[in-house]
This record gives sequence, structure tokens and C-alpha cells, in this order.
Amino acid sequence: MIKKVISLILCLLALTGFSACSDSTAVGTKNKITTYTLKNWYSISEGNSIWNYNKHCKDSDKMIEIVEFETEEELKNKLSTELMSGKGPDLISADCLSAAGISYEKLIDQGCFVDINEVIKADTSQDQLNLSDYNEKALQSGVINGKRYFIPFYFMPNFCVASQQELEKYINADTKSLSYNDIIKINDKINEEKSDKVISSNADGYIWSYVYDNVDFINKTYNFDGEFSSTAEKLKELKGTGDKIKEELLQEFVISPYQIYEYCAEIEKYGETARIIGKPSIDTDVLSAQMCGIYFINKNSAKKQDILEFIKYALSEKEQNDVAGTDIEKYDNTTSYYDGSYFPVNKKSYKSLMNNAKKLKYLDDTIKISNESVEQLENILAQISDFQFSQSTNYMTEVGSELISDYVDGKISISMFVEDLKTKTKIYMEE
Amino acid sequence: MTRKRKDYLTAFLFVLPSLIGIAIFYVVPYIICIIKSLYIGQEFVGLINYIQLFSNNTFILALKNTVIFTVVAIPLLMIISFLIALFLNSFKKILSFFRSAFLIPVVVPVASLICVWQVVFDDYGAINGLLNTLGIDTVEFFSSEFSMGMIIFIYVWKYCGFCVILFTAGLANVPKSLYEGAKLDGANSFQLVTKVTIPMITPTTFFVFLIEIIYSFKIFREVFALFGNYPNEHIYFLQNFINNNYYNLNYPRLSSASIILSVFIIIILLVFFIFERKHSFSE
Amino acid sequence: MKQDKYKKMAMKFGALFFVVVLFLTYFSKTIDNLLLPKVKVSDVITGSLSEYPDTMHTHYLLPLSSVVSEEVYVIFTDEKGEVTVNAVSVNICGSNDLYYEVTSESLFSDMQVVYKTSKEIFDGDRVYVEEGE
Amino acid sequence: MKKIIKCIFLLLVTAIFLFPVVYMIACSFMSSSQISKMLDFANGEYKDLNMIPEMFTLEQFYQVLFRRPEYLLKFWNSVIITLPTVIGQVVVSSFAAFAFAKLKFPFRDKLFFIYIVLLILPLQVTLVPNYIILDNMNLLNNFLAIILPGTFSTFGICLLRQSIKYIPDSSIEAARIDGASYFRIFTRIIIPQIKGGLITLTLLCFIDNWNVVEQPLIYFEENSMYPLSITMADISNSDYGIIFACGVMFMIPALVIYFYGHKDINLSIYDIEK
Repeated sequence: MIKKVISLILCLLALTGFSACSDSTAVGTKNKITTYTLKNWYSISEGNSIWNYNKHCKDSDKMIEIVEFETEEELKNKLSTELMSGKGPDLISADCLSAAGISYEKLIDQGCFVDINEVIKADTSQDQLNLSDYNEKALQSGVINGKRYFIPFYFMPNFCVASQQELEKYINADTKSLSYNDIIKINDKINEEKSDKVISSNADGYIWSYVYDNVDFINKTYNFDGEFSSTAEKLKELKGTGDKIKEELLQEFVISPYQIYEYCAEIEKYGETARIIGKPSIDTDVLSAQMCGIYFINKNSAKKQDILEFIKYALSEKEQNDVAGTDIEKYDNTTSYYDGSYFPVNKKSYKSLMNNAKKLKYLDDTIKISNESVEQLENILAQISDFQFSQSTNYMTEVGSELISDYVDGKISISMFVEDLKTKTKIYMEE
Repeated sequence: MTRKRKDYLTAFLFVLPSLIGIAIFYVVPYIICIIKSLYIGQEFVGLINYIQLFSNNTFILALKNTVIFTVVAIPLLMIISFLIALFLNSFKKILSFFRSAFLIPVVVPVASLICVWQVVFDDYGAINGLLNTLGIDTVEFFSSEFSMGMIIFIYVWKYCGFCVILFTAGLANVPKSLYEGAKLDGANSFQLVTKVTIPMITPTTFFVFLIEIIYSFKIFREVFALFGNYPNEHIYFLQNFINNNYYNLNYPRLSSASIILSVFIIIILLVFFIFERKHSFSE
Repeated sequence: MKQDKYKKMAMKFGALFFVVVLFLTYFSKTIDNLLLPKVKVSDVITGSLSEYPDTMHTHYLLPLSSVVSEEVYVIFTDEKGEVTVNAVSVNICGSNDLYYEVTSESLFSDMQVVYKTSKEIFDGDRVYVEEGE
Repeated sequence: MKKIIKCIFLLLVTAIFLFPVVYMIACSFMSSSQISKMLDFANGEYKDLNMIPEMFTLEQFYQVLFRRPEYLLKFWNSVIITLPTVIGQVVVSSFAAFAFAKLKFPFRDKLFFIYIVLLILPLQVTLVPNYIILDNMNLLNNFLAIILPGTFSTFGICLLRQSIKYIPDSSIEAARIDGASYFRIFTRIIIPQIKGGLITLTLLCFIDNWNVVEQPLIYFEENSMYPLSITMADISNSDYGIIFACGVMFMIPALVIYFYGHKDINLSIYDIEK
């Protein structure tokens, strides 16, 4: 008799247990789309696609509910546990993942996100999302081993602006994009001439981007051999402007179209011709850009179609025009922070952005960007083939930054630095 | 009902509350973990997860480090706490404070401990200061093979107290008569210990061994706080591997690694269990 | 027996500790506010002392004691009801025996300005606002 | 002479074990500037473990007790989480340990082996399934989410089985002959004799639940329900000024239990003949 009682209780318990572990439990009955973010760091504010979408939404239950977390630790634990147990927020932004310290490229391998192509196929509403009227190369970067995990809304080209006459003294004329050796050569020449010029304000950041460029997260390859150590040794010495105001050879801080126009117009004011050139990178014949507005759809979410509406809105010509600022008459960099911040992915708004550039006036209406510079920008933009994530992956926060800062401060030697970098990257990649 | 059946029922009633709780909160998760380690996403893949694990160098490295830690730290802690227990036992009259003073380290909260260990072990910490004055060049406790030594020190320092108390309890249960008998045949103090004491406290050693394994998992809160999630290769343990995979949301790999870890420990326990069955006199 | 002495002592100390913490928790908000610097605030009034005010910038009238070396402390209340002060620089255009006439880009008419404080305050400090004149 | 060397050696060993604790308590009286100087490793000279504060101040305790109301509120969250768990675990474990140690029933040793195996499962593995189970029992965002798994941990059972085994069977057989039910045997004979084991279990279980970090972070939604152990973990990288004082305050309850029972911890586990 006792054995019967025991077996009954045990199988009852097993039943509750099994029912608990079925994977595709729908995410709660709340009808609103949910997304997570970290308070006061990546908090969704003015100018963010979600903020604009919520303003655009008429009925409130279509709006996106933003759940804010106090600390990174809390966000990291909650997000990972919920996603693994078949729940979690519907919309997951790459910013939120990098804020939580979760490496989004590993989540893509796990298949935690939905293939957007299927969601588009299953879309029954009238205005279908037609992928052909968007920048193919940018959208293609969202497709990883055959599945489209995200559609980038905007991109920022990895360009810098310099005056042709200045640049010619250091490197030959037709280089399309700078390499790290060019940077070293320029730096040596500047030191020889003892001129008070400096390469660029964030020259001390080159060592960081150099390490980052040597690691390919999607195909899990990295290369710290060969001339990596010699280049790293030289890049370590580079100093930014620091507190002294020095004249910069390269204008690095270039994110929005209007910043490029402004620097070109300034250079042209002194009668020199403006030169737009790719930022230093490993592979100099590949021009790259950074994608932003990257949003994944949680595979456990039951509101995939509503999220598609959000994506459609964010990609719509009206929204892309607002953010890219295609109808700005007069650009004054102190006030208009939000409009004109990124390059749009939508082809129509991209065209109207370029046309608007020609009509634009700057700096108390005295100067205007020349049409040649706008053409130069257009055809260099067309050559961009490599679109990267703009968010720093968990690799930099956990492995890269500590090692690099120790190395730059001289705490560890170059051989120790390279050896540690190799072992820790190997562990990170193969985990 | 027969008397035997009645005894079973009362015994079962005593165990029932813990049985239910454990079934819900420990047995079911274990089963879920085993099941999930056989799946990737939705489809059943069988042992692929385990095969993949053994071909993964990070896992092999983590397993190697964990084996080194277990093989060195646990016996070391056992020997040290046994010696301290013996040493305490040799005092005729002793303040009871000294007996359990070793238990206090367990009480200290982790956050403040981290600061203390940093001051002691950092490249510019107290130990390196001492070494420097003696002319020996600094030992990087945080990024070389010595970090394993540092973790073992922290582990022994924190959990020695409890093992000392368990051994003291075990030592006290050795009947006095055995000691007198051995002394009669002229056993000196060293033979006394090896011939009489050690065989007699095997059940306690088994229990201490079990406690040490459990606490070897709990030490990892300090290790994560001191060395971060990606420490240098000498101290990358299975717990780091499991924890990092937790945040990579790779539940199949995480659960298969944990199953391998528990199988690895169960085998050792079985060996001890059988060994204890054969040699236990006190039962 | 000596053993019980330890037990009684420990029990008493434990009970005392928990009671003290309970007392502190209950009064924690009041104690905290008591120790905060007490400030008195007045609203920012727009207006000008001279007869023909210039219309380019809005002029504000601030109590004499609120402006210290071209700086004014403005209070800001967050959703939890905690009040913090931020220093705002102003340029003084004129004054009489009661008010300063100032202009400032980051000063708005719905703000409140600190004109009397019990302790020295710095930018970003939490303060306790006392009512009444 | 031999005795003096032994005493010195004893003091030395105890000093090594208690040094960090004493150092921590000493640091809690230092001013926050001295602490941040102590913990700043960039300036290149070696740290010496001086325990004498430059300026003896209770500033840290003043900050923790008077100027941070949320710390005190979270202290009570820790108490709400820990007290029921400890009581629950002691009660459940003592019942089950008695059965495992002294009573005979089928599969006893196999079941006990399963209990030991369940102890070794790493925490990360049980977090996700427990999250699903608690969600189905909609216990999430509720203190029970930590109390229940804590109460039924098998650690207490293994520990108390060890101390109950030391009680000779003769006393139980005698009571059995007088017709005492197992329950009365349990309360009259077993409990008084394993007071040491109970105290040790209380102390260790208290410490485990007092320093719990992962479970509350995951199972609780509201920030106001977090125990003090989570803020303690955050302190270590924000303001160093109050880390030691908060640590000492956090340690006092555990020390109280220790001093309450430190006589029993040694006495009753083994002193049956003595």
C-alpha cells in the first residue's frame, strides 16, 4: 500500500515538473510589446525609434512598454534567465544586450531570435515591407548563416575628413582608406617636422580599434600574430590632443551627414579641397560603416506581427527623413542635435538627403559645401561593403579593455599582452 | 499491519516533508537539466552536446583546472584541518573559544573580504611588499600560476574551521580503550595516530570530504569577484565555463557540462562510499 | 553554570542589536532629513527694475541673499520626492535693496531658488525644503 | 617548556585565521579617504597592512546607520528571507536526518545517496528550472521563492545525520521497549543530544541565505524586495567608504548566533563520555 502512495505522489510531481518545462509558453497575456533597457545609460529617449514609434501610435495598447532596470547585474540576470526559460521581452535591442554584458553574437548562434524573413512572409496587412527599396548591402549584413535576424535602421560610415593639400604631404593621393601603417608613417613624419599638429583628437584610441578589428566575432576568427605586436607597440605611443587645443589633421568624430558637410565646408573656406577617406582599418580596400537601430525579435514572443509594424514604421520614408534630417535648411551644430544624426537605410530618403546637401548653408550663411565634395561623398558611400555592429561586444568589456589599459599604462609587456590576448580570446571564442 | 510495516510508515512520515520539497525543487530541475542537455532548441540530438563538449578546448582547459583544484585543495584542506583538530585535542584544558575560533572566517561577508584579499595579494599588495624588501621580485597573484595557489589559500582559510569541528567530533568518538591497548604494545605517538585514529574516523573523513566538495562550489563567488568572468588560463574553472555559458544563454552546453561535473563527483563519492562500507568499524 | 552566562549575554546582545536596528529603520527617514541642510526657497519672478526693459533676454528678479558670486542654487525634486540642488550661473544686470535683476540661459520662471540655508550646500547635494517665510 | 611552544603555535595559527576578520573590523573605523587611498593600487608603492586608522572615526557607521535609509530597509528584507529558511531547514532536516540515521526503511541508503548527489548540482543549473517551476506556482516576486528552495536543501540532512549517528542505539532501544513512540523518542532523546549539530546547521544555513545574491536578482521583480547582500555586492565597486562598516553590521547577526552556540558546537557533538 505504501508503495502505491509513493508512486502516485512521485508521478504527480513529475507531471507538474514536465508541464513546466514546455518551451514555447506564450509571453504573458500583456498585450503590449515589451522591451528592456538599463536606466540612465541606454534609456530610450528623444530621437530613438521606439520613442518616435510610441509618439506615432494612436491607440495606446500598440505602444511599446519600456521596462527599465536599475543595475547592469539585475538586467543581465533577469534577461538571461527569462530568455532561457521561454519568456523574456518581445523586442531586444543590441544596445540593451551590450548594456547587460551579454554577447549578442553568441545569442545569434543559439538561435534565440526570430528570422524576420518568415515574419514578413506571414504578414497579411496591405503595406507589405518590400526589402528592395532599402540599401541591400546594409540589410544583407543582418543575414547571418541564412537567417535575417535584424534589419539595421541607420548606419554611420567609418570616414574621416581631411584637407587634400595637408594629406598629400604624408600619404599618396589615391588611397581610398587609411591603414594603421599609414597612421604610423604620418605620426613619424609629424614628429620629425616637430609641427604642433596632431593626427586626430582620439589618436590614443587607435590601439583599441586595432585590437577590435583583428577579431571577427561572427566567424570566430582572430589574428594576433605577424606584425600585430610591432604595430601595437607603435600605436601605443600615439597621443590624442589631451587638454591642449591642437590643430587636427583628420576630423574623426564624424557620425551624421551634416557633420561631414560642415567639416568639408570649413576646409573649402580656406581654399583647400576637402578629402573624405576611410578610417584606419586592417583591410584597406574595404570601406566599412557601423549599423545602428538594431532590434532582435525574441523567438518566445507571441507578438511578432506587431513588432513588424514597428520595423515598418522605423523604415518608413517619413521616419527616416525625420531622423536623417533631409529637410533642414540651415544646419547649426549647437541646436539641431536630433535631426540629421544618421545616414538612412531607405533609398528614397537617402537620395533626398544628398539633394538637400547641395542647397545647404553653414556658419552664418557665409560658406556652402561644394558639389564636388557631395559627389565625392556619394560615390565613397556607395563603395561601403562591410557593415559592423556599433555596440561594443561583451568581448571588449570582459577581455579586451582590461588587457589593453594595462598594456597602455605599461603594466604588462608586449609579449605578455599578446600572449594573454590570445589565450583569453581563445577561451571567449570557443566557450 | 505488521509491526515492520508500521515502522516503515512512521519512518516514511518523518522523511515525507523533505521528500516533497526535494522532489519539487531539486529532483525535477535535475531531470529537466538532463533532458535539456539532450536537446538543442527543440529537436532531440542525443549525446551531440556531450561530444561537442569534449572537442571544445575551453571545456578541456576548464576540466583540467577543476581537476587540479580538486586534487590539490580538498586533500590539503583535509590534512590541515585534521592536524589542527589533533593539535587542539592534545591540549588538556583549552578555552572553548579556540576550538571554534576557526569557524569565524565563514561569517565574514564576501564584499569586504574581496577588499582584504586585494590589499594582501595585489601586485603592489602586502605580500609583494614583503617579498620586495627581501629582494624577491613581485609575484603576480592575479595573472600567473600563483593565482591557483591564492584560490586554494582562500578556500582553505575560509572552510578549515568547520572541518576542524567535524574532525574534533570524530576524534572524540574513538573509544579510549583502543588508545590504551596500542600504547601497551609500545606504539609511539606517530604510530598511534596512523594505526588507531585514522581508521577509526573514516566515516567522519567521508563526511568532511563531502562537505569540502560542496564548499568548493561556494568559493566561486569570491573567485568571480576577484578575477572576473574571464580569468587567466591557469584558473579558468568549470564554474567559470558554466557561468559564462549561462550568460551566453547556451542552456544545452551549460547543462551537459554540469552533468559531466556531477558524474565526475558521483564516481569519487561512490568510491568513497564503498571504501567506507568496507572499513567502517563504528557502524 | 559558566556556559549559560555566554548564552544569556549573546541572547541579550542579539535582541538589543535587532531592536536598535528596528528603531533606526523606523526613524531612518526622519533622521536622514533632520541631518540634511534645511533650505528656504522662493519662486523665480520675471520682471525688471529699470523702466525700459530690454526685450532680447528675459530678466528675473531674485532675492538678494540667493545670489552668491554670480551663482544661484535651483532645487529639483525627483519622482521619489527627494530634493537636490543644482548650481546655475547668472549675470547680474542691476539690483536694489531687495532684489537682484539677472539674466541666465538655464533659468526658467517655474523654478525655485534657495535664499536661506542652515548649512553650506554644494552642487548636487540633497536638501530638505522648509516651508514658510 | 613544550607546553609554551604549543601555546605559542596555537596563538599563531589562530592569528592567521582571524587576521582578515580583525583587519576588516579595524578598517571599519577608518575614514573613507584612508580607505580609498588603501584600495588604490595605481600609485605604485607597496601597501602595508596597518590596522591603525589615521583618524579614528565612526564616519562609516554614521553613514550606514543614519544617512542611508534604504540600507536599513534592505536589512529587514534579508531577515525576512533568512529567518523562515533557517527555521524551516532545521525542522525539516532534523526530522529527515533522524529517519536516515536511526530508522530502517526500504531504499534508505540509496535515497540518501541521491540526497548527496543533489547537493553537488551547481547553482546555475537549478536557476532556470526553478524559475519555470516558481513561475508556474506564481511564486515569483514573492519571498517564498527563496524560502521554499532554501528550506528543502539537503545540506541540513547530511549534517544532522552525522551528529545523530553518534548517539548510541542503546538509548533508543531502551525507550522503544518502554513503549515510547518514535516521535517522543525524537523529541525527548534525539533533539537535546544534537544541540551542537543544530546550532552549527543554523549558523551555516544562516550564512548561506544571508549572502544570497543570484536568486533574489532573478526571482524578484521589484527593487525594493532585494536583500542587503545585493547592495553589498554592488558597494565593492562604488563608494569604498562604507564597505567595511556595512560588512561589520552585516556580520553581527551571524556572530551573535556563533557566540550563542559556540559552547554547544563543541560540547554535545562529542562529549558523551567526557
